[in-house]
Amino acid sequence: MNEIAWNEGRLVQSLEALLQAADAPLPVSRLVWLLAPDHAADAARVEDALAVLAARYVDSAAEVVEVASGWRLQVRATHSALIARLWEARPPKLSRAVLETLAIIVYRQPLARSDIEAIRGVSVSTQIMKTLDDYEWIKVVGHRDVPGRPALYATTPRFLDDFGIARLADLPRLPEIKDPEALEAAMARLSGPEGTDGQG
Amino acid sequence: MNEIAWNEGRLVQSLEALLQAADAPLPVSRLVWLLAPDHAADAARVEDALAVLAARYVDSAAEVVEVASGWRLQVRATHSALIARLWEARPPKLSRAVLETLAIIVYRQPLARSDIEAIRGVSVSTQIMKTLDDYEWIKVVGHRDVPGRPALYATTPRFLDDFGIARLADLPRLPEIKDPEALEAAMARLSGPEGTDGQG
Amino acid sequence: MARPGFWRRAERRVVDAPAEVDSTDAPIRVAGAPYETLPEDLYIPPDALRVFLEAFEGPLDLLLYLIRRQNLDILDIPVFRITQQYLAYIELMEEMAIELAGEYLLMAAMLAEIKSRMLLPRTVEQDPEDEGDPRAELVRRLAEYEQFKAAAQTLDELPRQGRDTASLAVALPALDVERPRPVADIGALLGALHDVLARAELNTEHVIERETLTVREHMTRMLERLGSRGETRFSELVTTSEGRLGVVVSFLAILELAREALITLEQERAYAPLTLRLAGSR
Repeated sequence: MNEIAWNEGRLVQSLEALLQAADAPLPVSRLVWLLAPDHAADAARVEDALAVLAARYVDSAAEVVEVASGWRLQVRATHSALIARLWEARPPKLSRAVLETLAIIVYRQPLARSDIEAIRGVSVSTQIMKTLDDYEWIKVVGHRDVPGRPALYATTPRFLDDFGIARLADLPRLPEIKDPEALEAAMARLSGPEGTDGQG
Repeated sequence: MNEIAWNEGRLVQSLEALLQAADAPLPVSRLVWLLAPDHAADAARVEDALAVLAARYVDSAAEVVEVASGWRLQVRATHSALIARLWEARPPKLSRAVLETLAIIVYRQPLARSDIEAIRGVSVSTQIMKTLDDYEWIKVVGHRDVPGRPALYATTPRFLDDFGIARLADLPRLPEIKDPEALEAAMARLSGPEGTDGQG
Repeated sequence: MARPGFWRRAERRVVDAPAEVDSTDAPIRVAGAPYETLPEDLYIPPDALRVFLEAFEGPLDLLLYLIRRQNLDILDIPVFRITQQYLAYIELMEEMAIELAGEYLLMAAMLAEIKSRMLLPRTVEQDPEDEGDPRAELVRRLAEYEQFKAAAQTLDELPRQGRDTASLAVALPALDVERPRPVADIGALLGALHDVLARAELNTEHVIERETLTVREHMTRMLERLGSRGETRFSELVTTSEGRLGVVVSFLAILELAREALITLEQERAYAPLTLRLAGSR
């Protein structure tokens, strides 16, 4: 075995050890720093080694993924039912209210609680905001400069991590309100003469 | 590929997923039970599959080992210097959610996760309980005899040590906590010169 | 009409969701028959209506349901009919003295206004620019809400760490360094509890009872001891070294454990020793 290949193999195994031991995603810059004493590794080499490692995990129960705050190893979703049996308590299901509020924050951030209420048509309870805050999925990023200085919310890197995505742009797009022209036509029809309303 | 080999492969991967996710060693009997819904696996088959898995991990940073209380995956000792660098960091900060959950367990122990949720008014994530368990501040002391047999949590001696309290009874009473002034007085009493708590 | 697949999928789910509501038969009969012609003897349990209402996230959600139930497009809403149906629900709920959230009443008022304006003959000289049709604003809000309702479902379907994927918990080799532990600040802990108590008092009557910590501590200790043995005698759990107060506290702890169904108490005959057993351990 030549030395380069041997070094490469060692680097991949060191990376694997770090990802196995870490309890949070590790960014490439941190990996480079952690490996420095043993490996002359720069970001490019680490990224190459991560690709090798990911390929090696193809047949494993775990997978190497990149999320917002770095790289991590995770047990594949195909095993979720099995893993759930390990834990006594299943993770609590998110209520529709929590999910809708989160979705609005995701796609409209930064925004105030009153903006969320305007879209949902109901008041947003402190509980809902606290739940999202508990998961560390949202944070206050500022205050709107109006009386009362309401807090403006946005999503956190942790939200991206937990939903397994690297950046907001990777999220499915917000479904469009069909084509705007159809909406406008509908609006125009509505403000036109009555009778189009097929009342029953 | 014949069906037996395929089933064998699935069994090995399921085992791998369990060992990857479990935070404590798993005895063969528990593995058999956990796998039961998907695999007709008895102890002998599970042990065979464990051997296959161990062989597969020969080139990995981790190894499949059997310890007194069962089987687990463990990062090889050759990587210990590297892993140690991971922890050379600032002490982690406790989130508000973790502190609130811990405080409720302290004052209402023994209690189930659903009890904590009822008091906090929000769902308590598995992450929070795992954090408290990781620090060895809480432990499961029993199960409530209702459907689902939820685990009952209580604080540990380690919790008292880390927070510098001799016994739970030294903590301020609930009415004192509700009143900010009384709370301050109680805190001063707690951190006061030792030996002042001469009462049994 | 050509639509992106995503939208169509979401739409179908929107129709599916309230199907659960359909299975509670009573409220649907109300919707099927206009409220005005409701037979006198038709009894709808108020509870069923309450369940029906709880299935919705708010007035927009209820309106969307009424529209989707009839396989209509939001852009084609027969506002008059939907308004009537919505108002019928609200009136019925008020009749049944079901407390309605303010938002439902606000929407009812808005719909009532739309209805009355539509009944009025249009004056020819009315300037169409002078005020927008309130129906247009309603359609815009419904379309926007439906967007996010679909987005929420899509979010929920993404694999989530902790629910679908799991973090690895591989054991570590013996390390020279100990992991730094968080700073254990008793002040922060009690401050957090103070906040919880303040919130709990605001929200519900679910207040932590004034129970002494000593009792709770004894409960924990007893469960631990029972955990290692499965069962034990009452006398063995009571430490006489704690004095008379200790015995009383132990006794209170046992009563509390029994009340919370955490242990069972057994006695073979009168005056025989009491045996304590972990609940469900046999």
